[in-house]
Amino acid sequence: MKFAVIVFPGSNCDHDMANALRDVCHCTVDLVPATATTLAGYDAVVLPGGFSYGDYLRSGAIARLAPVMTAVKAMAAAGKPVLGVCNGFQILTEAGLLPGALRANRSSQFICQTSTLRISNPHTRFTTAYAGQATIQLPIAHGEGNYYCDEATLAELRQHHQIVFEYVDNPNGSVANIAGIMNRQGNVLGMMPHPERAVEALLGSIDGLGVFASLIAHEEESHA
Amino acid sequence: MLKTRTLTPEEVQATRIYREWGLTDAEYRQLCDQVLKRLPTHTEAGLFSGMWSEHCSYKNSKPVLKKFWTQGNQVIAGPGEGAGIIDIGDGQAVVFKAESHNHPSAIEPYEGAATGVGGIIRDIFSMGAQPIAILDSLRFGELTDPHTKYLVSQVVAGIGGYGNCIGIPTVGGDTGFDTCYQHNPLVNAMCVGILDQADMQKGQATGVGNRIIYVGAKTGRDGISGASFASAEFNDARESQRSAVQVGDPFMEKLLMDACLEVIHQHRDVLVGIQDMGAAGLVSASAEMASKAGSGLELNLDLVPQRETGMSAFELMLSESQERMLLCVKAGAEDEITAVFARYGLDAVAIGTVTTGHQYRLWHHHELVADVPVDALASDAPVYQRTGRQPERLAQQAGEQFRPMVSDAAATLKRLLQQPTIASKRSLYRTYDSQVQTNTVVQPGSDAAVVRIRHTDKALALTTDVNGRYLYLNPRVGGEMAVAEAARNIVASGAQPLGITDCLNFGNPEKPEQFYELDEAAQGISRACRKLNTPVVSGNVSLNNESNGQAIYPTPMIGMVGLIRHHADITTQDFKRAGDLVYVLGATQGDFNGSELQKLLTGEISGTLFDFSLTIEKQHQDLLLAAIQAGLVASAHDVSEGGLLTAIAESCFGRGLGVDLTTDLSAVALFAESQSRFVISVSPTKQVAFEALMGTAVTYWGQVTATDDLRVQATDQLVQVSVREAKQLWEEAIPCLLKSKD
Amino acid sequence: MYLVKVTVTYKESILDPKGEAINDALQRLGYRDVQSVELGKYFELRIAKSDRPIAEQVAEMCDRLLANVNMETYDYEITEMEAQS
Amino acid sequence: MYLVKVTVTYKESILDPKGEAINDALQRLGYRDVQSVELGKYFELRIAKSDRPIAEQVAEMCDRLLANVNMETYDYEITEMEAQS
Ligand SMILES: Nc1ncnc2c1ncn2[C@@H]1O[C@H](COP(=O)(O)OP(=O)(O)O)[C@@H](O)[C@H]1O
Ligand SMILES: [Mg+2]
Repeated sequence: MKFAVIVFPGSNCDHDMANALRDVCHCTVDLVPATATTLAGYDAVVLPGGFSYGDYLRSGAIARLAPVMTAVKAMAAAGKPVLGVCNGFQILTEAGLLPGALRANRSSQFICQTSTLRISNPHTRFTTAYAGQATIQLPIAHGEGNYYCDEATLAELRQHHQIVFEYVDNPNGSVANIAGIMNRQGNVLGMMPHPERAVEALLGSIDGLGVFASLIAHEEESHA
Repeated sequence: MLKTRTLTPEEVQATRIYREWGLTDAEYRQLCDQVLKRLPTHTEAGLFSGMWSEHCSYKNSKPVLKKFWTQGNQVIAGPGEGAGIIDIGDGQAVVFKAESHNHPSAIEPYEGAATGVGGIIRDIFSMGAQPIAILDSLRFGELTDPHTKYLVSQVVAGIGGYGNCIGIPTVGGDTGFDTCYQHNPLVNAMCVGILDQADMQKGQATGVGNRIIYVGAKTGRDGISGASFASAEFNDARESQRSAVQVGDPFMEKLLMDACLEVIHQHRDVLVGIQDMGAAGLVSASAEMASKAGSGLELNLDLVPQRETGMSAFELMLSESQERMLLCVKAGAEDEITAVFARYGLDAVAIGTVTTGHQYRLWHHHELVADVPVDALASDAPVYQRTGRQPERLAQQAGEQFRPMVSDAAATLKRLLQQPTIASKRSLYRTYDSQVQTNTVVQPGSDAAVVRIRHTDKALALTTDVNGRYLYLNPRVGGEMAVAEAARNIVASGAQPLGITDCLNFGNPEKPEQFYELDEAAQGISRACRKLNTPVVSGNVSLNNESNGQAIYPTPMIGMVGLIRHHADITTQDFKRAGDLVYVLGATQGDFNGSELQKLLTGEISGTLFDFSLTIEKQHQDLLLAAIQAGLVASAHDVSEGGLLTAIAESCFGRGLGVDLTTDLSAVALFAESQSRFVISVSPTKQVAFEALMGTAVTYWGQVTATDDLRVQATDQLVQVSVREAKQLWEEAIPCLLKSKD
Repeated sequence: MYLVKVTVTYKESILDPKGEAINDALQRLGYRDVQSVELGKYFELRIAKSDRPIAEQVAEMCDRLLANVNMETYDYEITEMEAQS
Repeated sequence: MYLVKVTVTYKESILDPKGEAINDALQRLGYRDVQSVELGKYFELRIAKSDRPIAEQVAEMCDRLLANVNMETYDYEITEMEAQS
């Protein structure tokens, strides 16, 4: 499976993501600059964590304008998997590919810790590998991960099972404990926790592997 | 603010304006009579004021620094280069250095701390190394003071703000609180990088005709005379005439770092030298590059990218605008290099040329505004052999140990765990991204941080330590203890100590008592380094940490790096399993002077410092490391502030396990701060081998239990506390103090 | 040339933790009469005159970039300045 | 009750990397007439009436907490509101 990991100026989890996909999950990965205008040839695209353009206005707000985002939107529209992690999630909401917005954490501080997540929807193309696992442990590291959406949007998210991950112990104040959501079509996932930081036992957890394993399994099935 | 009008040489002399920039009358005379043999221009006098400041020239501390032990087979580059370099095998090296940003942080704590981090990162990547970790060593006043609360939250936010954004994990540090730091907080940052030895860079400008390229942020009027400012003592009169604060731009630095590393890796054949612009900005970087190479240099200041209009040559040369680097590249390769930076959206401009001879010449608006011997700027600064005098307080010290009375050791333990110096720092360090780059094996919260070295089975252990109270009671022995404690933390993590960096935070060296402290501490540090085979490879001096005449405790922060041979050796401080056996390595004496318990019970620190033996220290460290490398140790934790009970409690907290222990010590001895000790837990299956290896150095105390009870039967008391309750007190102490309204 | 001052704040229903933290700090300093604090962003833009009505341009910039209308509202004030060249 | 609007911006010679990044983004969106952007902070405070002159109080809060006068300047605007209980 061939992944594009987008490198915005200021992305800093791009290499971590590529390493996880390449070294641990044995996929093909390219780091693609934000100036790219096409993503032809890729099976999936990942928007990694970091501080794109310094996140100097709102996180993700300026990255949304990068040339590559047109191609990302096209991938999403074509039903290809799009995964946004941390800053990537923020960019996806700013770009309108996912509903809602991410505010400053309730504590108004950056939080780096391991969080327990409930798999709210194990039937997505990002989570099938978690079948039978009620909760997982993933690292979070963000200052603006406090998910917000209005009542109507929340009702819709619930109705269409778009809430994918929930915090057990809501660390940042997110509406409905939301840690990750997908679009109605189920091919665009945004999540604040970092699955790519949890793929090696040496570093404390391998619970992040499920996200990538699910994607890879889904891709193989669709080609079978 | 500084005057922008350029004065004539005669006006500079008559108005003695150079004094405002930090030059003394004698230094000015030396400049006129010996260096230039004429009156310096306004710009020239400015250049010398920056370069001859303590910050750049180490004029007061050089004789002291000479005493450091800097040898060792492992050292590739020691003090003098941008950062120290130590061989770690496989053609790789570890590069590290620490830097203080105390004065800027007192004034603007967020930006002061942030730019401190930014500066030390540039030191590391300018050597050709990829930065892999940051540590921060902080000292503040007592947390009951509202301004201190503000400083703490802003400094911590600034460190996280910079490190998190640039994507280098902040993996460790240390944080202490004492009244002496109230008006003079210490903000020291250390950066560690990994270098492929083939990529090693030097800050040099060689080869006549080669070009000097300026890269990064535009120059503004920020931080002008910062170097002389950092070297000056605070007093209320001076507060109002501070020069402008610098604002950090971690986004810019991320681009700068990536671009510079790309040039280093992929354009090695045309890159001659590279250096960051730190204290005393452009003059310091360029003069040092030329002086080191024995070259002359000519710069055209009109070409320097400028953020503001109408900047004078003085301002351009002394600005400390952040996120700037200087490169020397082969003639003709300018376009190749600027093209790399352009891809990152960065300004890169050729502003000068390497020349024959040894003159340093600056052109501004078609006028030659400075023409001085480059060595006079960079390497021939005056050196002062200060004299020391033992402070009165040391001469009059009570020779006896403080003898505390502790009738309820459990209650005392709970109070100690809530002392900010001992309490958990989690609420602070959890605002740091400690995992980005996905190499962090041991995050903050254990003795040392551990970061793996990718594509090998090795890892690095990193720590910062110093206990200023010990140095206050005896600067020499306290200096030894700072190194020893750092090494204990490294060894407890399973690593062989490799070397240290330091930040020498002291008072005004012109005062004999302060100089005495500096000099004694340096000798203590040096002796311990020699004994523990941890050479000093880099460091930084921050003097004049005084406010209104009151100096801080002598506080030489020690940053140490150790090498872990195999991932399997990585060891943490928390007890792992119920049933594991608990041992104490090292002897406990009635050492209470300077202890946390003395502070708690009497509100102050006094008496002579207990002595300790570096020979025993080394023996114990070697023993523990051998046991770890033999796979015999489940957990190891060094004993420091608060003594044994505190260390035992901390080992219980990690996994919420209890202990059931018996000792032939009295309860009060459980709070003594004798050196060279560790609390170790061992699986029962390893008992025989462990005891055979350790011999009489260890004492068996009991077992880890699956209960919530920390139980220690002392000779006179049973000490029993709930682990859950104790942990909660320990974890919530600092957040509570920070939030409380009084 | 126009001088444009834009303020962006959270919508009313949205909790503003930073504002609350500042309120706490003010209380700690003894300003007990402070009832509430909201923290927002302030932009000062200098925009050259053009054919396009300035107010329309500014509102568009706010909608497209300066504010996230899902959670924020904005307000602006435009003053014409002496042209300095 | 008073409604107090405070804006805090950097002093002139201080680098404003955020403002520059936003200006770049606006240029990318095609707003070529934008000459400069400065980003500052905006505070909206509600303060109960008391004996102390309100302007004096607000200036003091700015000096002590809301701005760092070493690098920032501030401006404020005070309006008296109908008392709501
Ligand atoms: N300012 C800080 N930044 C990051 N980590 C910190 C800081 N202060 C303390 N820590 C971490 O907290 C833990 C305990 O620190 P400390 O009490 O200094 O340990 P020790 O006494 O063993 O040296 C360590 O893991 C240390 O790295
Ligand atoms: Mg320790």
